[in-house]
Amino acid sequence: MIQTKRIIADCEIIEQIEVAPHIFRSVLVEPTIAKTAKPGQFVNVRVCDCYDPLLRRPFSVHAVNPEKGTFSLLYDVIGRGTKILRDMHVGDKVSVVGPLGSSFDLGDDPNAHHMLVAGGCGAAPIHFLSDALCHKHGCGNVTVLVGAKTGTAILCQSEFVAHGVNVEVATDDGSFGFNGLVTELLDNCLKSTLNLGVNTRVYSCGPMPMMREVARVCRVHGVDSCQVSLESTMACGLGVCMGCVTKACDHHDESCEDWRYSRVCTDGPVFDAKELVWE
Amino acid sequence: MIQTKRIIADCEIIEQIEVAPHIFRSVLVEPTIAKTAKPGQFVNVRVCDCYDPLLRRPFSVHAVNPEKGTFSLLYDVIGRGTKILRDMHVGDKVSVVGPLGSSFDLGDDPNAHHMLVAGGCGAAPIHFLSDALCHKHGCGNVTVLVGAKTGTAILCQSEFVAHGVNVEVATDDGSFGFNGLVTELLDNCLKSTLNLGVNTRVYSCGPMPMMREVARVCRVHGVDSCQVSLESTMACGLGVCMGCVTKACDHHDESCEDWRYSRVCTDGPVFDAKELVWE
Amino acid sequence: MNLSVEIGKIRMKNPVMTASGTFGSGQELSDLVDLNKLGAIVVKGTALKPWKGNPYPRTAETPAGMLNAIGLQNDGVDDFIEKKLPFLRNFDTPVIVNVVGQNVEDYAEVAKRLDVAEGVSGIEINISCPNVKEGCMAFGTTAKGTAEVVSAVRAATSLTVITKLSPNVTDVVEMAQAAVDAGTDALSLINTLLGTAIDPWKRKFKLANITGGLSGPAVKPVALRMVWQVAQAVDVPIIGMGGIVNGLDAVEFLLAGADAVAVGTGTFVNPAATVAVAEGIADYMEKMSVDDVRELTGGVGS
Amino acid sequence: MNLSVEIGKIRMKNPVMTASGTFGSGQELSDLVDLNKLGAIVVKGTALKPWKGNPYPRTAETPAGMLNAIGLQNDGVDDFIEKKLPFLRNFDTPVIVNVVGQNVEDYAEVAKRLDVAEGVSGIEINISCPNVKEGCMAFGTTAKGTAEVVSAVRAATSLTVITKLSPNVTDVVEMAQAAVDAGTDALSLINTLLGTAIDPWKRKFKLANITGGLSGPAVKPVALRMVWQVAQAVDVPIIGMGGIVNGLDAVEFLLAGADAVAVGTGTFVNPAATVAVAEGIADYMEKMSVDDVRELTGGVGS
Ligand SMILES: Cc1cc2nc3c(=O)[nH]c(=O)nc-3n(C[C@H](O)[C@H](O)[C@H](O)COP(=O)(O)OP(=O)(O)OC[C@H]3O[C@@H](n4cnc5c(N)ncnc54)[C@H](O)[C@@H]3O)c2cc1C
Ligand SMILES: Cc1cc2nc3c(=O)[nH]c(=O)nc-3n(C[C@H](O)[C@H](O)[C@H](O)COP(=O)(O)OP(=O)(O)OC[C@H]3O[C@@H](n4cnc5c(N)ncnc54)[C@H](O)[C@@H]3O)c2cc1C
Ligand SMILES: Cc1cc2nc3c(=O)[nH]c(=O)nc-3n(C[C@H](O)[C@H](O)[C@H](O)COP(=O)(O)O)c2cc1C
Ligand SMILES: Cc1cc2nc3c(=O)[nH]c(=O)nc-3n(C[C@H](O)[C@H](O)[C@H](O)COP(=O)(O)O)c2cc1C
Ligand code: FES
Ligand code: FES
Repeated sequence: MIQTKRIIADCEIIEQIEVAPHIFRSVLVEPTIAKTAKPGQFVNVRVCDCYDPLLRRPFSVHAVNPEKGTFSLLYDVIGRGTKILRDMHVGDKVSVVGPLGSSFDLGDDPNAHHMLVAGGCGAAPIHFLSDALCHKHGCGNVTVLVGAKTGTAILCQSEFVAHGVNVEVATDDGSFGFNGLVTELLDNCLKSTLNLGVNTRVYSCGPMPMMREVARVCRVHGVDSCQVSLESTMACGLGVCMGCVTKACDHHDESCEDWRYSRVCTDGPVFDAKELVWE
Repeated sequence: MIQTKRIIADCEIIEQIEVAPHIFRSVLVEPTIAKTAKPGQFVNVRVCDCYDPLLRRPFSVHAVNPEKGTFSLLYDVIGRGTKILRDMHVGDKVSVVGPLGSSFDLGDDPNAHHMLVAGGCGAAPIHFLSDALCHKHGCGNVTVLVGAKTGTAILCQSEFVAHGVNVEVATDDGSFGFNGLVTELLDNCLKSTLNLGVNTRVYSCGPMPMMREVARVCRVHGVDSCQVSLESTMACGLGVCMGCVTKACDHHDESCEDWRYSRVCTDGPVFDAKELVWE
Repeated sequence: MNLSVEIGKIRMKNPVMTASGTFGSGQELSDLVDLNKLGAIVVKGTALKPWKGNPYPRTAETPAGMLNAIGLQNDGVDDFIEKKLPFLRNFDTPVIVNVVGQNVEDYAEVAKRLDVAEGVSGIEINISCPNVKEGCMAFGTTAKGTAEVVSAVRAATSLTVITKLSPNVTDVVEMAQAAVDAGTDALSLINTLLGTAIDPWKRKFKLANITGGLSGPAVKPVALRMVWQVAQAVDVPIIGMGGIVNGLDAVEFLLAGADAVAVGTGTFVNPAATVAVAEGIADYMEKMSVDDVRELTGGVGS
Repeated sequence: MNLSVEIGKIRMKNPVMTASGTFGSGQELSDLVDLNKLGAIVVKGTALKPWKGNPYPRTAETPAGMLNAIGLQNDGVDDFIEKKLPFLRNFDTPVIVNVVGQNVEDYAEVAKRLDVAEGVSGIEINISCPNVKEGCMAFGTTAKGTAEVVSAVRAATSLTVITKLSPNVTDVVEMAQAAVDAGTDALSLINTLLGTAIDPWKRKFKLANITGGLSGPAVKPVALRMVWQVAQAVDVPIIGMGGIVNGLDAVEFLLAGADAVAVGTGTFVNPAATVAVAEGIADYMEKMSVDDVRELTGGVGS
């Protein structure tokens, strides 16, 4: 039921950088998490030693360095919690619970092609995933499609290039890369790979509308493996409060009558797109 | 009614020092407060930009530097608010309201002798007061009696010596200076000065039991001017909530029947000992 | 952009008032707050004769809130009219007096005296003070008690009458309905939630009065829920309060159904909170291109 | 040092239990919390048949608190007995099942089935869930409704019966008395305070259910007051909860009159809060040289 052993730890912050406008990366020290976290999993961070804000804030594991015993977060400063995290000083400590939740299934077919779709801060876990896929299957089989509203908001592009994977960029305003939605890019790419009869696996993280479209496109193209990483408002992040639910289906028929509320924090955040009820 | 014009300001912290075990001094930038604050007045500090802790914390003005436009606080880290203040970094800003409350009356008799009694962190305002008295009447007429549980807890002694005032120290455990209560020191000193027929004015700040004793000793010796600076739990610090009250008396007869609840934050914190109902 | 609203016969230039007991009688904060920028000034609880109030300690901080058991210390209505009211006449901001009493007659008599005092626009009936043994709280927890006091005050004055509801009840709508039926012009809510705090080391209650009233951001969700419930049920104007510190807090109350708001504990956090809240509302309206604040009232969807 | 207490027939090695709905059915947190170190495990609300629960969003953070409108999603009592209970039998910690129903018969039937299930020590009657339309909450806000449910459950089981009180009432003591008269062995309080929250930008309620239950440190002063009031009035054991995160919070409840405490939202702040609270109580007792935790109960002075 619980895939990875979860721990509670006070982690020292050893790096704080603004990587894009109001997008920050924090590097934390936690050897166990650095070793055991899998792509798609997240940590739950307590940003202050007080009761306001009260609840922890969930962030995907963005990168790990098992040798150094560190892992990093990549986050958008949208509210009070992320603001407090951003304003912390190197050397400060934060309480972290993790690694939490399900992870991406990397598959075992050495010839499969892996298509990763990242929207906005969805790049955070996709970065970790791309790294892992490279190691397991070789970077040649990995393509990352990165989307954002505008060029300055495109995240991790240089890192992906550094990994050596194929990277394509799409921006809503056309200021950088393909002028349009990253899901249109996906549609095109799938056409080509599938025409070549390549077993293609899709992985995605980003805003809900984007992932809904990713799921649709995959359905249309008959992609068998489409995994999405969901977000939801979480109270516990531990699987006990039932607050973070999304509608899920055990069998894979489109119009799922007997759906049930499934927990994003423990049954997810990574789900097989076919197991979700997309409304 | 309001002696000094009060302001609300975000003040930069330019110095953080531990001057004694768990006793810290913070130096803040605020030209107006540095210029207008009078000895005995206090400021109300918001230690976090959140709602927990919710209320501001009152601290006496410990020293001012009108030239530099700075003022300082001297505080004992006893709970959450003072802990947060202590942990702030130089360069951080805190919201301050002040200067607040009444101040010590320095008197006008050039020949008067001024006896200052400080207990524990009561040294904070007494330090500012001693400085002011020196400037107005000359340090020769000023004696500061500093008391604490033990030697390491004696505050500001070197500063007082630097001012050039007469300093005497008392510790409960006799580890430094007179072995006993600072109020016993006061008793002795008063005997001598009064015998010499010197007009003696007493000023005091410290724990309630100490100030009660100071008031009693002054009554016994018939000291005419005995001013005490009280503490109380404050919600607003502005004179509107009526939370910080102490029993006060308009006339000066011992058994005050028609006492009323008076506000420590605006009618005080400095009171004429004779106007208070000591229980 | 229109920020002005009307509560009964009272016209306010913006929907932000001071919450009774957190702004004294106005003068105390006049150096930090421009009283002309307030929608209305609600002065602290005023009785027929002076009240000494409760023993100290009277306040205790709690997570995102505070407890108070002031016990309505006040110098009485005559002192208010003679000594406090004249200063308030210097501002073009309506003055509302929060009235307390130990029995129905007291409430009526205070209302009568305020009715003829120049410079008072309204009366807020406080039947929900949890820190006074006699009367007061008792009235606010039954529909019958509420109706009695409201009718008596209604009969005693032609000023705008606002009834302030207690949150310490099973059904706040029942109390609201009773007040409306008894002739109140408007409702204000919430007063404080009855609570207590203990010092584990001293093994003593933190308040000399043992219990006190909880206020501040901690109570906002309860206040917002009650304002929404009452707004669904009655047609008189509603003044919402409970944990408002900034403009967005106030907007939440307006959207829930309030016509105006009051800032209480927020003033302790930021002495200029009342004005900041008014500016914050205008700010929000600009961003959302709303040009009449009254459009916000009840505008929440699900 | 003795930390053990008794609630009805249930003997607990320390006074700290989990608050229903914040600890799942125990297994979910067994990797982070040593279940053997808990005084008792109170599992989440369980009904006769499975409940789907409310739509998402179900939670919203508030100052020092949170709102929840889970709607008691659960797989029903039979599923609990078959699939969840066996795991809990591996620990020597009493199991208490929180029971919910839409009518009196449901409550009684669930109690009957738990009565014969090996490994259940007690039943906590939840008549105060503010997030379910039918039944439930309704019962907890009247003495009559409370008595009905309690008597029915009492008649259906010989297990220790705990009645969980709602704070959303004018007089919690009246409800407590009714539960005691109807035969409850113990009382637990408080459940959540009914509240709501609005997103001013989206102009929508933050919860799909519109209202939800407020919990966490924000409600502690209200919870503490109610525990104190009830402790003055009744003689059965009291389980205090509402905002407990650390040992000192728990000590406040014990001093106010509670015999045991429960940790709910605190587990979300610190997944190991329950154990930390138990250790914190022992810590406090050592510092204050108290050698029996039962000496703390009701030990507050004024
Ligand atoms: C499993 C998971 C992984 C995540 N990974 C990342 C990540 O790698 N990088 C990143 O930047 N963010 C990530 N998020 C989102 C992140 O948790 C929120 O942005 C963060 O909690 C906001 O906290 P805050 O206090 O700054 O904002 P708040 O002040 O709490 O909220 C600000 C605004 O954002 C909205 N909001 C808050 N939390 C969420 C949420 N979980 N989903 C949608 N809207 C929300 C609020 O309703 C409010 O309108 C993840 C969320 C989940 C559930
Ligand atoms: C006018 C005035 C001037 C002051 N000047 C100074 C000063 O110069 N230096 C200094 O160190 N302190 C001073 N104090 C006291 C100071 O305000 C408190 O120590 C501080 O607010 C504690 O905050 P905290 O959050 O750290 O402690 P909290 O966590 O709030 O409380 C910790 C413990 O201290 C007790 N406590 C809190 N506030 C007070 C208080 N005001 N009086 C007595 N007990 C209290 C609490 O009951 C609790 O037991 C002054 C107080 C007043 C009213
Ligand atoms: C210190 C204090 C004193 C108060 N005095 C009164 C009063 O005299 N009359 C009254 O009706 N309400 C009184 N209240 C309640 C407030 O007016 C307000 O209803 C309550 O505090 C909730 O609003 P808030 O959370 O913004 O403070 C008082 C509140 C506080 C904190
Ligand atoms: C997410 C959540 C779910 C809850 N579910 C239940 C429940 O199923 N049954 C119940 O009696 N109380 C339930 N409660 C109430 C808690 O058991 C507890 O009474 C309340 O939260 C106050 O305690 P706390 O402040 O420590 O959380 C729930 C509370 C929360 C936060
Ligand atoms: S956040 Fe509590 S179950 Fe998922
Ligand atoms: S602290 Fe509010 S009047 Fe003094």
